[in-house]
This record gives sequence, C-alpha cells and structure tokens, in this order.
Amino acid sequence: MENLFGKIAEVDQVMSFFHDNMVLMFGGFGGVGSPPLLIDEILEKGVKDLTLIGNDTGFPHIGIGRIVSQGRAKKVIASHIGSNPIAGKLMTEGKMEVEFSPQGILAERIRAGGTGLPAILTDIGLDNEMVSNGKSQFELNGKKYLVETALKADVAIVYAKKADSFGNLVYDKSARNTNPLVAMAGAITIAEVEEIVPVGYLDPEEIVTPGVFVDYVIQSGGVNWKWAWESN
Amino acid sequence: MENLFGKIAEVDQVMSFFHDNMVLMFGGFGGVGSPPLLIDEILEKGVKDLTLIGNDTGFPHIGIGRIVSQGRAKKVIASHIGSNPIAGKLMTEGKMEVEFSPQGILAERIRAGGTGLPAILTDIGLDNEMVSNGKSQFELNGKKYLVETALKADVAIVYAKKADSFGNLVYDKSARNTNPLVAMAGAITIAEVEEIVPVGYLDPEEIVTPGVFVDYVIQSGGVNWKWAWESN
Amino acid sequence: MGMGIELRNRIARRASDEIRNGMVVNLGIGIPSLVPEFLPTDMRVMFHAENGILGMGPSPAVGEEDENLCNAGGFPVTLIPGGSYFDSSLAFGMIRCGKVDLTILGSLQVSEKGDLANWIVPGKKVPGMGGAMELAQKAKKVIVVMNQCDKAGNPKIVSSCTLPLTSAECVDLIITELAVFEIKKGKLWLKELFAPYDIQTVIERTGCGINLPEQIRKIAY
Amino acid sequence: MGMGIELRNRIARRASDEIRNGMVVNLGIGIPSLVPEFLPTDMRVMFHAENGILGMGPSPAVGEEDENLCNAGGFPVTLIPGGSYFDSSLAFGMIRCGKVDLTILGSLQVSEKGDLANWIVPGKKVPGMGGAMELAQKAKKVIVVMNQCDKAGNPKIVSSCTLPLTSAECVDLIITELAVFEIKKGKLWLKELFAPYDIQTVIERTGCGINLPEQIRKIAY
Repeated sequence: MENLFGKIAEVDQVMSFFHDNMVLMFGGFGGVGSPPLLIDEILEKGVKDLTLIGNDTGFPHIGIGRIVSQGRAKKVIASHIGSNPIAGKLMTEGKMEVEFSPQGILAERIRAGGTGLPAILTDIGLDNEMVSNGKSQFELNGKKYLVETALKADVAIVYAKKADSFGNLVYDKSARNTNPLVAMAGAITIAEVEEIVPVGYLDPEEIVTPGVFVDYVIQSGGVNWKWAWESN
Repeated sequence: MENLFGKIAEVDQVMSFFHDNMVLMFGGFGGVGSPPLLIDEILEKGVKDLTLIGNDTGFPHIGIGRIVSQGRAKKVIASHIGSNPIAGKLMTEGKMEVEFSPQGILAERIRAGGTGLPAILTDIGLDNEMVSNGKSQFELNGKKYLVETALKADVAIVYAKKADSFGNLVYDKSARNTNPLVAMAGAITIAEVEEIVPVGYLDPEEIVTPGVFVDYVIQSGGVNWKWAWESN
Repeated sequence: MGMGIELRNRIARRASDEIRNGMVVNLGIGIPSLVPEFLPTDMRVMFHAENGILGMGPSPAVGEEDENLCNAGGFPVTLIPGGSYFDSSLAFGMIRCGKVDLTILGSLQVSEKGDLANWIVPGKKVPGMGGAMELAQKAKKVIVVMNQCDKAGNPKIVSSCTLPLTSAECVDLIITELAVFEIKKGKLWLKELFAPYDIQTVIERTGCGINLPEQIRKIAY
Repeated sequence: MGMGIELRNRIARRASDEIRNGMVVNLGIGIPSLVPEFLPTDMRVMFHAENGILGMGPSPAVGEEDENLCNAGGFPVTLIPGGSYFDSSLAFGMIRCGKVDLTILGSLQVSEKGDLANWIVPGKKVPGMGGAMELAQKAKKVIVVMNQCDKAGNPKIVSSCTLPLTSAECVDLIITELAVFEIKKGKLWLKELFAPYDIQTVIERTGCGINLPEQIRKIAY
C-alpha cells in the first residue's frame, strides 16, 4: 500500500501516545463504532487514571466498557452509563468521577472542540442542577442560557469503514454516530478502519471526515466482542 | 413521480412564502450553489425590503446578486460583497445596510440557527471593531470571547444536485458550500434541485441533508446566468 | 416494567393513535418500542434515533442483524427507503430545532403540570440522562407511557415529582394501563379509560387531583 | 496589482519554497494563486478552499470547466486524488483548529509587528473580510505577498497600519518584488534580497525600521 502521507501505521507505532493521566476521547455509541483493536491495546498497555470522553461507557465487555470495567478511568465525561453496571458501581464507590452531559450537548461540545469554538450556549438542562451545576450562565435577549465549554483530548480514537492514505474516512451506517465529531477533537487522532485504500479510491462526495483531521490510520481486525443482542 | 410526503411542488406553489420585509437565507458561494429558478421567481414577484443572509452577494447578474442589484434588500448579512460592486454602491449610498460577519463565523451562526443553539463563542474578530461592535463579550478561563448569535430565516432557499421525495439532499462538488447549513436554518426550507428521484434511490450514506430539514422540493432548470469565467 | 405483554401492547396501540402521516417520531426503549407494530402499513412515519438514523425500520430477522445498524439502545434495526445516516450532532440538531414531531418515553414519575422525572433514582440508579433532556424539552409533543403505579403501589402521576426532574412542564399526554391523561396549560385531565377500569379506580391510583371533562372516552381494545 | 507577470512569478516562486511535503495550504487570490506552478511535481500538498474543498488541483483546460467545482474566488478548479468536499462550516473548522499549515495572502499594509490590514480602504472599498480574519488569526503560518509600495509610491510595510486591521500580530513572512522579510517576536527582519535590489533600496521603500541580520541571502532567480 502506498503511504504518501505517512499516516498508515502499525498499531505498535501509535501506542506511545497512550499514557497515564491522559485525556482520551473515543467514538462509538453503546460500543457500536468503537475501535476494538485500539481499545484492547490500550487495555494491554496498562495505562491508568484516564479521563475518558465519549457518548457512553458501553457494556462491561463491549467497547470502551472494557477499559472502564478494569478501573482504568479516573473520570468519565459521558451522557449515559446505564448499560455498564460496573461504571455505576465505580461511580457510587467514589472510584471514578462521572460528569454527565446531555447527549446532544456532549456531541456539540466535542464538535466545538474539534472546530475551534471555545463554547456554545444552550437552554438544555438549564433547570437541571446536575447539568447546570458549576457552569456559567449568559443572558441573551432576556433569556438565560448555559455556557457549555468545548471538549478536546490528547488523543481521539475512532472506528471507520474505510480510510485512504490521506486519512479520509467513511463510516458504516449507524456506526458513524459520534465518530466524525470525535475525529476532529483530538490533538492526535487515530482511526482504526476495516479497509485501507489508496487515495482516489473514495468518492470525494462520500467522505465524511476529511483526512486533515486524521493523523494515523490502523488496520482493524473487526469487532471481537459479543454484542448484547447475540444469543449465547 | 410519487409524492409520498407532499414535498415535491411546482414553483408557483411556494411563491406565497415570499413577501416584503421577510428574512431570506440563501445557499451558495459566489453564486455557485445558489438556486437560479427561485431567485428569478422572487425577483419577478417583486418582493422588497428583504433581509438577506448568506455568504456573499454574488455578482451583479449571478446568484443572489440579481436580487441585490435590483435594490430589493434593505439589509444583508454576509462575509463579502466585493464581487458585486452594485452591493457596495448601495451600501455606500445608505440604501442597503450590510452586516459583515467573518466567513466561518457566519457559517457557524447559520448552523447554530439550524441546530437550535442560540449562540456560539469565538475569538475571531475580537479585536476588530467592525466585527465586535455591539456584540456581547464573555470571559472564559481568563480569555475574552465574542458571543455570536444564531441566524435563522423565514425561508431558506438552497440548490442541490438530487432530492428524493422525502427531501433528502445530495449536493454537487463545491456547490455544497453553505447549502447544508442554510437548509437547516429556515422556518421553511425550499430546495431547488437538478433531479428528483423516488425514496430509496439515494444511498443513505451519501445523503448530506436529511429530508427532515426540507419542506419543499422544486425541479430546477439549471443555471441560467453566465459565469464570470466564461468567455464572451 | 412488571406488566404483561397484553397490557404493554394495549398501551403501545393507544400511543400509536397519536402518530400521523409524515411525522418524525423518536421512541424510547421498553413499551415505546412496541408502537410501530400498531401503525397502518401505508402510513409514512420516519423513526428517529439519537445515534444518527432517520427512517428506522423493523428489527431484522435473527441471523440478518448488521452490527453497524443499531438503534440508540444498541439493538439491531433496519432502514426504510428514504432513510439516512448522520452524526449525533445532527441527530440532536433535529431535536433542538423542533423537527421531531413526537417522542414517546417511559418515566418514573410525571407531575400534574407535566414535569418529567425519568433519569435518576437517588442513591440507587444514576444511568445518566442520555438524550432524554433534549427530547423532553424540544420534541413538539411528549407522550409518556408507564404503569399507573410503581412496584410498591405508589402512584407515578403525582402533584409534584419527588425524583429529580429530567425536564419541567414538558409532558403532553400520559398513557398507562388504566387510562389516558392529557396535560393542558399545566392541568391534568382524564381523557380516556381502558376497560375494565372506572374513574374511581383511576382517581385512587393517581397521586394528585384529576380534572374530569364532560365526556370520557372508553377504549374498547 | 500593477506588477508585471515576471515579478509576480518571482514572488510566487519564492513563496512556493515555504511549502513542505504534506502541508495543507490556503491560497488567496492574485499572486498566491500562481504559487502551485512552482512546486515540485512529486510534492504532496493539499490545497484548501473556504467554500469546502480540500485537495484542489490546477485549473481545468478551457471547455473542461465544471461550474460546480470552483475555488473560493468563483473560478473553476479540479480535484486531486485524496481530495474531498464538505460544507463551509467544516472548511473553517479546519482553519480555526490549526489544521491549515500555511496561508498565503495579499495585503494593503503590514506593520513591523505583523499586523495585517487587507480588507478595507475606508471611504473607498469595503468588500468584507470573507475568510481572511480566520485565516490570518488561525493558520499556523501566514505569508503576505505584495508590492513593496502602493500605486502612490507609499511603503506598504509600516510601523503601524493606518488602514483598519484584519488581524493583529499574525504575519510571519512578507515577500515583495524587492525582498523577503521575517517577523519574529514582534520584530521585522530583512531576510533575503531579490536581484538587482540592494539593502539601501529596501530601507528607502520601507515605512519602518528594519533589523538586519549578519547574513542576507540573495535570491538568484
């Protein structure tokens, strides 16, 4: 495979970016669209005290849940942890801090981080203390709004269907979810993909994430966990 | 053609939405990606005192420039009017108010309007009086930012390559530009398209504007102006 | 929920009557997910999912599942013609902009003013709000489907929610196994009764006063 | 600009030396648009346009133009393999996030501190800032290419701009038909001289003091 931009890498080459206390952002929704190989390698490397940012904490053995369940996160910023009871347990026991953000606002905060906006205003959760607690408010035309700050990460990991050697990404159906947003918000963005193709092999109209946002492309081996809906 | 959602319309059917003093948002960049039939029909209907919102004022005989050149706008919110000298003349003579917004911030303000966010924060143009004048500021982590408010319109008009009968849109190359943003920001959105197809004929992965944002779909006759780069 | 499938279906069937042709609808998990079964086959409805789908179709047959085509709950679905995929920011852009006509959700409590409490049981379960706040605050119409009472027998429709609110004054309609309630201008109205229940039973199992209109429809199914 | 094509090409050629393999580059109209001609054919550069293109290629042949594939100035371009289309919000998301490595712009004035004034002539021309503010403020490197003096013979490099600023302290490099200037830590340095000009000529045609390094490179072409 041509590697004109030096972005196609073996997974070993990117593992040096993962370290204790880092801020790690991940794509995926209930584990769908989360990068299996990278998650396993991060787990194996044994990094800890992570701050994780993503839609949810997956299931105990699915997606980012694998890392959360092993107690590797000191903090999670997410909209939902309900499908991962271990996350709830760690939170209740005070072993992991959880900052809840309404799902669409979390998505916008990640997008803001990825597009160089420091914050957005919104009325979502304004009357909800768990959301508004500690956040600035701003009055516009006589109405109050919450100031929701941008989210960025040291490293963002995403899962895509195809990448070309410039890092242009296309996703697969609902596995797109938060991935295009997360891909923009990493100081370093690593895409694990099902297929790597040369430049020119993706239709320029169908590219969802332009390669300028992607630093490394890793070949995936596909999902290696059993979904909640699979029998046995 | 099946019209399952009642969105496919003749241009006459949508002309009642255009009236004096309305806020009209338009897609396009230098006229590329602006809807020619709708622009001509608006011109012919003779509506005036429009507030126009879009990237630029086109060229005198290209895109929204046709409407601007006829003095039909009382106000324009745009990032650039340089390619339309008549716009500059109207502004200088006090016949048309122009609010300049930096191009990417204008795009974000339109997106904010279309996605239900009241405002965004940014440092673009903070030190520039023509941009910051009259705008609120907000301090975040010791840094000042401008509060840039969302833009919405009574009617948004866009130009696309294809629509299906639900109003799902795909665009053509750089004629995409501001169209996907503008399509979201109209109380009523009308898409003029080169081709109308039944539902199921567009690849769900390639759809850029989901049909939920589009109220009417109009068959276009294509661009009927001469581009600045065309000889003779 | 500790409710038999027949009662659950009855609630879902009644909820399906609120859906009109051309609507964009978001369904929560549980009883709401049963609603599509009861729609006329020729009805054009676009089901919306928070993870970035518009135009969700029925669950695929066993063995036909696509792991990359799932609803917000993580379960396999299909896509109907006219459907599309997009990122989560756009999924919620639609919601905040009022493009979702109707959402049907479960709840822990609803107050007589339409306050919704469906995301936290303090000291017990804190799953997070997911997309419930946006949906409750911004969908054009919010329907709650739930049991009339919780497992301990306490009414779930109350004068004031004791559980933390998801969103204030947002619920338009409540459908339980007993009855259908409408909340109009901050007041709770009994609208319809499921057989075999009578008004008295509903009043007894409701934790606040109910306004009674002149006519209360009886639902036959 | 009132400058012959040879001088314009010379400036563009010098500007092209600043481009490295793999860079994302945004070019303004005028002289900047001449830059790509001078790049080695094997160099991988992604040209960015504000209207939503990454990977712009050369102008098409006459008759081969596509009216829906134009640069931000409205003129037909092509797309190279690996290029993509996106909306303007993403085009500027890239800029604000520092993904544009280099922008090459024209200007009316530049101050010795790197203040850029390229968008307004008060009382004369108010075209609007377009995308210039974002590019000037957020591109990793900002290069100005312009005449040493304006039509009236006034230096365009000045101690303090008299025209309204586009953005303050943003310019890294200035290339004129006379010389190349670098702005480092708020100070203007003469870096290179185009033949046949000498230092004295440059000093005379510059509206502020210039720092002179020990060595000043002469550009042969």
